[in-house]
This record gives sequence, C-alpha cells and structure tokens, in this order.
Amino acid sequence: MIDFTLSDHDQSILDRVRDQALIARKYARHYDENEHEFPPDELPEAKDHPSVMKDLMQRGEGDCGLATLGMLISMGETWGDYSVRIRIPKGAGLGNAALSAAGTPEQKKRWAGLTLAMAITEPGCGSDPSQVQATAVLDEATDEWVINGEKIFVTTGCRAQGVVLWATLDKSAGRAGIKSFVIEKGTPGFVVAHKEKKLGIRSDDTAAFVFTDCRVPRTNLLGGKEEIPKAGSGGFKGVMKTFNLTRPGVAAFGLGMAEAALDFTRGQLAEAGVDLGYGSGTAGQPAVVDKFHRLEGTFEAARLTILRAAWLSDHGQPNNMEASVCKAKGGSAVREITQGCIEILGPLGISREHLLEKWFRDVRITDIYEGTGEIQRMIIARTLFDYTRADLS
Amino acid sequence: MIDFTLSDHDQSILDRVRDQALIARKYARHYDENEHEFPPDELPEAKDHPSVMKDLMQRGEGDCGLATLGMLISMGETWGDYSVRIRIPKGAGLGNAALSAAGTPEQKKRWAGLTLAMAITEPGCGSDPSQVQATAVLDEATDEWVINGEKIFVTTGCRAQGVVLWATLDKSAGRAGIKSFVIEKGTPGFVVAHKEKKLGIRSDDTAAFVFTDCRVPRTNLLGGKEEIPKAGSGGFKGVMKTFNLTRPGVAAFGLGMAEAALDFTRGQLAEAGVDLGYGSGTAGQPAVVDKFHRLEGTFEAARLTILRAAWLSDHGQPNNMEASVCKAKGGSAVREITQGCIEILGPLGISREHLLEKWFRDVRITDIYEGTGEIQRMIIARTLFDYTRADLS
Amino acid sequence: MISFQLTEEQEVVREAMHDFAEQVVRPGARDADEESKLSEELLAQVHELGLIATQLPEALGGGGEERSPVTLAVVLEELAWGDAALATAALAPAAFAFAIADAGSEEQKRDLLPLFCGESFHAAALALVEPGPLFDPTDLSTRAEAKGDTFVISGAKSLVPLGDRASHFLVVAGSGEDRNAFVVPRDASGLTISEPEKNLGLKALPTTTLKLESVEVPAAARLGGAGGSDVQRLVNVSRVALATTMTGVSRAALDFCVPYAKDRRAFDQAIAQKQGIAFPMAEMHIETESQRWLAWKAASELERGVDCTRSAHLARAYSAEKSMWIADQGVQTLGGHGFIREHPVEMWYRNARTLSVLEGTLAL
Amino acid sequence: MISFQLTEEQEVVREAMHDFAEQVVRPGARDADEESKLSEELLAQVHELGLIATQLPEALGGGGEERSPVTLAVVLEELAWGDAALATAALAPAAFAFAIADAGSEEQKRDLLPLFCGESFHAAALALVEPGPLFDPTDLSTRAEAKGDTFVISGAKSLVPLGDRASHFLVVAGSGEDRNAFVVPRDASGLTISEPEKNLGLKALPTTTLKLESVEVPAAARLGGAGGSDVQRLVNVSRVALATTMTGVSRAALDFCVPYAKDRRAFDQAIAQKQGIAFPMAEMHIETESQRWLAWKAASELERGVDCTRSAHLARAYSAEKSMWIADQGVQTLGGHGFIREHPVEMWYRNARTLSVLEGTLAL
Repeated sequence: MIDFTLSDHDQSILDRVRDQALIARKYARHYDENEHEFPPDELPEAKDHPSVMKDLMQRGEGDCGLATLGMLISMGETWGDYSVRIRIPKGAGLGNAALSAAGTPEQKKRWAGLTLAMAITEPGCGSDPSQVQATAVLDEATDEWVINGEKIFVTTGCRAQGVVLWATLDKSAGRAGIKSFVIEKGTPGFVVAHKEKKLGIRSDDTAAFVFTDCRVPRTNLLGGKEEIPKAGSGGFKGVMKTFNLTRPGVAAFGLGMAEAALDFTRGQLAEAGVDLGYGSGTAGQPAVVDKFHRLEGTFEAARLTILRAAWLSDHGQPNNMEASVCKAKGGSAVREITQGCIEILGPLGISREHLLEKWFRDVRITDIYEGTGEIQRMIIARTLFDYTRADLS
Repeated sequence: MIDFTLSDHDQSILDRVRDQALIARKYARHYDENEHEFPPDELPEAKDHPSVMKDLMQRGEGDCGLATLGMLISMGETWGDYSVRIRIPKGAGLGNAALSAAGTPEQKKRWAGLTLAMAITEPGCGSDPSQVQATAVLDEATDEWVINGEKIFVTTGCRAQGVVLWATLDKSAGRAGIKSFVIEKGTPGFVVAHKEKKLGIRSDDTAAFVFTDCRVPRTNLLGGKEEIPKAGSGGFKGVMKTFNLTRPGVAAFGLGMAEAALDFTRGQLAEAGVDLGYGSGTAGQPAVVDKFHRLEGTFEAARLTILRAAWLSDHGQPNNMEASVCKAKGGSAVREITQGCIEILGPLGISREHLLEKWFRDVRITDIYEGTGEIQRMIIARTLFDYTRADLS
Repeated sequence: MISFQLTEEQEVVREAMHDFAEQVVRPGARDADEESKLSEELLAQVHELGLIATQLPEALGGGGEERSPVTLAVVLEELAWGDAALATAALAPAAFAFAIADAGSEEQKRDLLPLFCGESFHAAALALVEPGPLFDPTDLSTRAEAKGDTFVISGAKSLVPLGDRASHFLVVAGSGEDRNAFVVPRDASGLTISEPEKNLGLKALPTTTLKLESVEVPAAARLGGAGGSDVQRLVNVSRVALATTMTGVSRAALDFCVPYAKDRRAFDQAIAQKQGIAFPMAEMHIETESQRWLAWKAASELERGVDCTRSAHLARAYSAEKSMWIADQGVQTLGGHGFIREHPVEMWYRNARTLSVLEGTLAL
Repeated sequence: MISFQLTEEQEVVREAMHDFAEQVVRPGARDADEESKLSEELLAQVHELGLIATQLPEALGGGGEERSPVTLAVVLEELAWGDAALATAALAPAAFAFAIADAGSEEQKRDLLPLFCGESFHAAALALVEPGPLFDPTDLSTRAEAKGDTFVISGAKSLVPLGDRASHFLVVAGSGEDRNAFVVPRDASGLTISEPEKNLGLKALPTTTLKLESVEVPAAARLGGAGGSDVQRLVNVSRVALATTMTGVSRAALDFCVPYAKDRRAFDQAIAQKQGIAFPMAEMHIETESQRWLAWKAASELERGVDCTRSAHLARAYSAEKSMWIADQGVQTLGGHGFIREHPVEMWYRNARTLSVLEGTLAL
C-alpha cells in the first residue's frame, strides 16, 4: 500500500538524530572557518546521546526498510551539518559500501571495522572513470600488486584507515581493465598529499592521494577476480554497482541541508509576519510566498525520488535508473533551494552570522561528486532509449 | 554613441504600422478559426492606410538603418497578427532575401516583384539542411536542370509566385553539393501539395511542395556557380549566408506577438487594480507583479539581441553569431512570455474570447523554424570554441 | 512505513486502465479536439467502468466500495495519458457526487447520489473558479447571504465543467473561514448558463460560465448543513486530482517522444543520441516521476483523512509548472512535426497549459 | 537612432580598463577574498584612474568632465570582470559623491566634493539597505522626523559599503513619496557603526551595519534641500551600476570556462564537444549579452536624463537572476575543480549571489 508515514519506532530514531544534529550544528560554523581542523571523533555532548545504531537494526512490522530509513537518517544528520557529527561512525566510508558489495567473505572479515575511503577521481579525469590512469601491476615474484597513480577528491581520505582504489590492470582494455584494490594507510608508497580547499563542506575531509610503487598483497584485489572480462561484458558494471546506494545517499546529504535552509527561511518569514497559507494557490500570493512554495515543492519532489530509489533497493529491485533520477534531481534541487532562500531573505541570506550562506556553499557539491548531473542524465537517457554507452556518451 | 531612441520620422512610421496592425488584428480570430481561408491581399481598410514603404526608403540623419527599422516594423506588424496584414507586401518572401543576397544582377532583375518562398525542409530532414535529398540534374541536351524531391513547411508556399529551392547536385559531396534554384509556379512537375494544419499561425500559408522531373532553365541556378567547391571550403556557408537576416527576422515576428501578450496582460492587471510599481524591487511585490516584471525583462533582452544583430548588418559587420543569439533568445523568450502571461491571468488566458491563447500558439513556431533553438546554440557554441562542424554537431 | 507498493488490486486496475486508455481513449482524442466535441460514446464507455458509482453507497445504488483516492489517482493518470479532456469530463461529476457522499445530508444523499448510479453517465459539477485574473479560492467574489431559512447567492463562475448538461451545481461562495458550498439545480431561478466556453485546450470538455443573480436556495442546500461546508477540502481534492491528471499528460508526451527521438535522424545519428535532445528527455522523465510521487503523497494523505492542504497545493503547483515544461519540450523534440496537428504533441501542449489554470473541477 | 556603437573614446577606455582588470585587478582577487581584506594598494591604483574625480566640477578640484553613465557602465563591467569586490569598493563612494554633485546644495558641494579629488582614495557611502527580509527601497523603516530646523533620524542600515572607513554616509529614510536622503558624518552622535559584516561573497568589500538612534542633522543636510530628495534616482543609478557589475561577473565566468572546456577531456573528447556542455555555454553567452544590453539601455536613459525606474529595475533583476545561473553553470562546467578554491569560479558563484541582494551601493 502507498504510504509515506513513519512508525513511532522509526520516528523516535529520527527525532534522536535531529537532537544530535542540533548539537553538531553548534560546531558547524567553527569548523567551516577553521578548515585545517578536524571535528573530534566524538563531541563532548556525545556521551549523553547514545548512538541510534542498535535501534536501527531492530526492524519491526511497520518499520521502514534499512536503506529507506538510512536516507532519512542521512538527511537528518546533514540537516545539522554536513560534516560535523556528534560522533563519527566507524566503517561508514564510501569504500566500506564497496567492500560490502564486492568483497569476498574473507575480505569483509579482514577489513571489518576499518573506515575505508573510495578513491576514483584523478586530476585528469572527473566524470569518466574509464579514463583512470592509476595502474596496478602484478609482481608474480612477490605475489604483490604494485600501484602507481594519483587520486583527488577522496572523501574522508585523511581520517580513513584505508582506501578502496580504482586502478587499471591494462589501459588498452578500457573499462574492463579497471579493478578495485584495498590499501591500508601506512603502506609504503601511499602518501596523503593534502586536504583540498573548497567552496563548502570545508570541515569535510577531502584528500589527494599519491601512490608510488605502492605494494599490496595479491589478496587485496577486491572480489579477487584478476582476469579481465572482454570489453562490454559488464566487468565495469561490476565496479559501477557499488554506486547504487551511494547516489541516493549523497542526494540525501544535500537534501538534508536544503531542508535546513527551508526551515531557517520559514522561520524568518514567520517572524516577518508573512503568512504561508497554502489554500490560496499562487495568483493571490506575495512573490516571496509563491517562491517559497515552489522551493518546497522542489524539496518534496527530490525527497520522494530518493525514498523511491532506496525503497526499491530495500525490496531487492534494481534501482540503477532511480538512483540516477534522485541524484540528478537532488543535485539541481539543492542549488535551486539554497539560491532561492537567499533570494527570499536578501541581506540576511548572505550573512555569515547565519548558516544559510554556508548551506548554499555546502550543497553545491551534490551535483558534482559521485557522478555529475550530466552523467546521471546520460544514464537515465540510456535507460529510456535502451541505449548502450556506445549509442550515447 | 549608444542610443535606443527613435527619430520622429521612424517613430511615425512605427506608429502607422501599429495602426495598421490594429486593423489586421480585428481579422486575426476569423482566419485562425477558418484555416482553409487566406486573408485577402488587401483588407478593405487598406486604402485609407497608405503603405509605409516609401517613407521607409527615406533614411535621414538620425534615422535607424533599414535592417534595424525593418525588425521594429516586423514586430509592429505581428503585434497585430502574425499572418493577417492590412496588405500583403509584394516580394517579401524569404526567398526574396536569398535572391537579393546570392542572385546575379540579371537574376535580381528577372524575378523582381515576384514573391519567392524558400523551400529547404524535407519530411526526412528538419534541422540538418545538409541532409537535403531533393536532386537537381543538368540535362546538357536541353540546358535544363531536372528537379526531383519533396519539401515541407514552405512559408508563403501557396501564394508565392515562385520558390527558392535547395537541391543537391551530388549527394556524395554533402553540404558542398547543395545549390539554390529559382522555380516559378506553373512550371510543369511542380505541385503544391497541401496547406499544413498547425498549432498556430493557422492563417499563415505553409505548404508542402512536390517536384517530379521538374525542368527549369540552366540560368535558374541562384548565383550561377555550377561547380561544386571542395567540401568544407565554405560552399555551404554561401548558402547559409542567406540566413543572417532571416533569423533576426523570425525572432522579431515572434517577439511582436509576445509584446502583444504582455500589453494585454498589463491591461488586465491594471483593470484588476494591480500596481506594477518598478521602484520596489522584487521582495515586496505580489507574485503576479514579480512574474510580470521577469517576463518584461525577458522581452526587453530578446528585443535588444534582435536589434543588435540587425544593427550589425546595417553596418556591414558580420552577424552570424548574433543572428543565432537573437533567434535562440527570441525562441525561448516568446514561449516563456506567452506561457507566463496565461499563468498570470488564469481563466482569462485560456479563453478563445481573447487573443492571448492564440499568441501562445502562434509564437511556438519561433523556436522551431529557420533553425531550431538547438541548432542556434550549436552555431553559437562553435563560434565560442572556434570549432568546425566536425568538432561539434 | 514508507512504501511505494501499489496493492495488487491497484496494479490490476492500473494495467486495465492503461489498456483502455491506449485502445479506446487515445484513438478518439484528436477528433474530439478538432471538433471541440465530447464523444458521447467514449463517455458512456468510461461510465461503464463505474469509476464513480462503485464508490457510492450500496443502499443508494452504488457499489459500496470504500473509496481510495490513491486508486483513483492511478486511474486518472492512465485516463489522462489517453486523453485529458475525456478524463476530466468523465471525473468532473465526482467532484459533486463525492462531496455529497462525504458531507451531504441524508436527504441530499438520498435525492442526488442515485443519479450517478444509473445506466448512463450523469453530469453535475463543482462551480468554484471565477472569471478575471488573480483567482484565489480562499477569497471568492461570489457571495451567499442568509435570508430567513434560505441563502441568496450572487456572483459569477467560469470554467464550470459539463455546464452544458449538468443537472446540479455545487456552487462555492464566500471568503476565508466563511466559505460554503450550495447545491443549485440547473433550473434555479436567477441562474443563467452560458454557451460552452471556447478554450485553448481540453477542447472536447464543455465548460460554461454561470451567472448567479440572487439565486435563492433553501438552507438545507448548504453542504455540511448548519456546521457549514469544508470548502478547502473540495479545493484540495480537486488539486490532487488535477496533479495526477497533469502527470498523465507529462507521461504521454515523454512516451511519445522516446520512439520518435530514436527514429528521427539528423547529422548522421538518431537525435536521441545527441545530448542536446537526450538530456532534456532525461529531465522529462525525472519530472514526470516527481509529479507522480507528489500527487501520490497528497492522495495518501487524503486516504488517511488528514489535512492535505499543503501537499495538495504543492502537488498541483508543481505539476502545473512541470507539465507545461514537459509538453513544451515534447513539441521541441519533434521540431516542425511538433507544430502540426498530425501529431498529438501540440494538443498536449495546449492541454497542459489549460489544466494548469483549472481549480475545483475534479475529485478522487 | 538605435545604435550599439560605443564612441571611440569609450572603445579606448574599454580596452584600457580591460588590460588593467586583467593585469592588475584579477591577480589580486583571490588573496583579497581569502583574507577578507581589501587591497589598499589596488584601491589606490584604481583611485589613480580618477573614475570619480574626473567627473566632478573643476572648480572643486575635479576633472570637470561631463559624466557619462554609459562610459562608466563600460568601465564597471571590465573592473567587475577582474574582481567585483574591488570594483564595488572603488565605486561605492561614487554613490555619495555623484549624488552630492547632482543634487547637493552649493555648500554641500563645496564642503564634500573636494574630498574625492585628493591624492588618495576617499571613502563615503550611500546607506540604503536595511536588515531583515522583504527589503523594499520604497518603504524604509528608517525614519526622519523634522524637528525645528533639524531632522532626527532613527533606524538601522546594513550592507553599507566601506562603512569601516567612510567619512560620511548618505542615509536614506522614509517611505513612498516621503523619502529623503541625509548627509550624516561618521562622528554624528547617536550613530553606531558595527564591525565589518561577514558576507558570503565580495569578502574583500568591507560592509557594516549602521545603528541610528535619534541622530540629529541640520535641515541643510537633506539632499535636495527644501524640495526634498529624489531617492528613487539614487536607487535607479545603483541598480544600473549593479546590473553592469553582474554582467562583468557573468563574462568572467564564461571567458574562464571556454578554454577550460576545450582543454578538459572526457569520453575521448573535449567536454566542449558535448552538447550537454556546449549548449549551456551557448546559453551563458546569450545571457551575458542580454545582461549587457539591458544595462546599457538603462544607462543610456540615465545619460539622457529621463526616468529609468523601469529599465533600471528590469536590468538589475535580470542580471541578478542570470549572473547567478551563469556562475552556477560555470561551477558545473568545471565539475570538481569548480568546487575547489584553486579556481576562481567558486568565488564568482559566491559573488554573484551576494551582488544580487545588494541595492543602493554604487553609482554611474
């Protein structure tokens, strides 16, 4: 049955997430202005606020699926701040998703508890992972992979204990030649270059990695399959599959901040005595109200596309297209919403005394990382037309 | 010196154009609802309203260039109605522009006074003229061109006395093989198939032509150059050049109707007691006023890009990019404006008791014919990037 | 629990309605539009589906099914996918019938509901929209003054669906909290019904203007009786129905453009292979989905019986904007062929703009 | 006669200003933004161009040139192309000086204008914007009450440029027809000037909040004297200046993206060869041009001395919307590189949004 309500159990979890988010928000400005600092693994207030993890795992009759609830929790967290958390969850890096999706049982056991970053993008290639230049060469003598290359925009790159890295075994093989490798920090030849200076999500840990003759055991190839499938036989898809939960996830990150912007704006309008009556329709409204309603509609729409994509995965249904739909929609929605809220509030909106201007900066990454809006539209169009990469790129 | 004012002489011409347009407007609905009828060559009222042609040709000190004034006149005429004129000007077909741009002196003399349509589009090719399938084969024996092919969306096709037709001498030569031919009505093998049933500009004469072994004298090849330049040597550009005045022209046609929509909406808002005060800025305004201001801004912007393109040609400066800029801008502006005016006026806007709904239909062609908005953006981008057709298509 | 799962019954209905829309409704759309004439035959066929009657009380001749706004939203999207004009014509009486079923007096139910359970289609309509710009359903110029044990109604209504044939109108009057709806029979003295209005789109849907000059109705004619009418609910219900109708129009445009773009070639490729065409079509898909989820969310709130004023407004406003954009993009995708009436896209372009200015015409 | 022809002098100025913007202004922009600090050295260099002084009466130390808003629009676009923060800082005093020159009393001119004709840059500012949402320049909460032969001003102003150093403020108070501007010296009793505000963009431009608690100024301090001040003109002039400033930002983004898109490769092509990138960039060009023509039209009306309230508002509002879109698109074109501060595009993204909420800061 079509339903958009939450069980009391799930609601209570989200309420607690919001409480914790409000605490994290108190530190948001500080870490925005002190880019070099990392938020602590636990804020002082953390001890009074037990993690929701345990309750999360209890899924009863009327409760949401984990993926769906996970999206709501992500929104609730970033509603407080994108990168300040009351506590940093262990093992919640993007690389961990890849590990759990593509790793062998041994590998999952071996790296359990480690926070793993995901290193894909390189200085020369952004949206086109098939352009990966990083190489992995097998040294039969020592049974080791020798990794060379450079990676940028590595999320949680500084604090992660390891990374899942994309490297090619054979450039001539194109996408098919690309494999994922797990590399732990401290491995010789693995250097964390610097933390990027960014427009937004400044306290977020975004690193650049350099690998120079970095040697890892043969068993570090994620999934263990060394052979290169014939091009187009979907070997690359295997790698790509790890995106299906992260695309809705990053869309949710962005939307949580957009919601914060809307809530702030709603409050300011209320203080200014503006009535948001929804009964009137559009013609009778003041411009700011009409504008605000449109932003709210955009927010609700984006939110629902995210829940749709997550709900499908909760039910084991393919969600590749829906994951791109919500990523594309979220990426443009958060820009429209934060830009629009500033337009509505004017001077107030651009002041660093408030967080709106920060949300405007923070959300801008949403349409860029984990596949730009253009890439998502390409994926959607290919599905619409039943096209291959060769037909449309 | 930057100037956007008009001399009294030019203003008086435009005032007379508006007077005549208002008369034409009285017949607009009739010919919209009686699609099969053609407006007469002269409306009864025509005799009381001498043509502005003569005054047009007198260009004094502070007067506009002919191309620029021509755009303003086109806007003034379609402000009354797209295809109902108080009198149909002779020799004002799109083909006449081609003739005067590319014809030999003899040819210009020979077909002077004839109204010539322009036949480019074919059922199988819209935006891509290089796909032209119509063929012209020279019969050395009789010194005649033998034309075969089909053309659609031929503006003024039914009433024109002749047509400038694009046909290829050699398909393998691609664009370079395309030449323009002048064919007079009545030539055996030249059949006017039917008048298209359209969304808008219904009283406009848009025909489909069929040519079957249609023979014309060798001297009917426009410009007279029979040899096929090597591909890419700009032979096609030669043909394309004829677009440079028509693109701003069709943009002006559309914008005249958009202006009519704005004027109608302004009047209705005034009646409803809505104040359009421009001093307040946006934040303080009712939604309909803010919306209307945005539409006005879009209108002014589109209008200025048209005048810019025409002004360049008046000064003998290349305007290929600017012609595409104003065509692209005009094509989207007229949609935004007419859609927006209906949104503002609601029930009134969709009623066939008023002309707003007709303008909404009529302007929709603007972004389609004479090169779609996509084609115009391609041309603009090529210029920006200094790209050839091979680099971007 | 968040769920996008239609019930099995709803899946069945959706499929059946889609086949009906494809095989019966769509083929008749163009002629009806060209002739500005509702196909009585198609209307009768839709009536046989019993979309309204099955939801009315058994005792009064209905099917006695519990009404599901979500199911009706699914139905309406499919019907509108086929032809929005026929869909709105067929469901317009629901705005009247369901209002009586939900808030009418026993007497009103007994007298009026059986009309909709008969062999043939019965027309009645909600009369909400008023002429002139700046229409605001919370502040109507039509007024109803209590006079003894009657109400005297004066004002004007426009875009009243099926006004050419409706036996009764549910006329909304008043402003703010003091808004009420009154059952006004076609033959009420002081009520003048115009010739069918000529509209940009939905041309097959006959709409009329009503002039009410001191129309006197008994106090009992007021919906909700002494308690007064919940007018906002009527507005909300209609907004959700309109949102889902527009979703159907958007999907029709997208579904038509996909094969066209794959088939049509330019510059040695299918135009679908050009990002300049493909990306906007991806956007068309994104927004069609978005429209549907917003409409479903509002419909599910209706089903739960909670106030959905906000969701209903956001869904309608969102759909109004996006359907317009999608239909416009559909025309652009076809280029010249989008401008001629050989293809349905230009009709959807007119229908989208027309639907977006409607209020208070439908229900679910 | 409609003409897009800059005078030869204007062409020369444009070229000179562009070189200056490229070689002097642009290189300093990033550091100034990172440090939220105006470069006094660059400010001095702009001052040496005499953009303000040359337009002031010779008798008072100025250049005595006849002021041309169009010329200044051309100048401002180029300066803003280099760095909008420095451009607004450099021209902010013009909003004060030109107002005095145009409408000040002989006494005001004699006392105040020489300040701007000296060796070094002199700061003064127009104080129009007020804190809080829904700012409307025709309805200010700051009030000025006549009291004997003085005016008592109370209220608050925000985003006052150069508030950290301005010797005088032209404070705007009142509503509708009863709006006036008053010259208020920095040391006026009752005037408190905040620490520099921290803003999203234009970070190098110091702006402050002014609190006015019963600030008493002589009647002679009113701009326009007994006749009262033409406040709308001050608003209009600033709107045109802001429109042309934003045009410069748009052009900066486009000019930066063109070579980047040709250089950057993906899927075996330059991204510029993808319609998905190329078409939006064509749009960036279209709208940058549109912004300029709207600004020029308004500027030419100023030059002719006709009321340009409509043109000025349309130009500013249009530029506010399009510069935001273009800067946003610029970030998108660079992808991840657009999000990091190694490239200027993210700065233009912040500047565009900031400029779009400004009013009453500049003049030409």
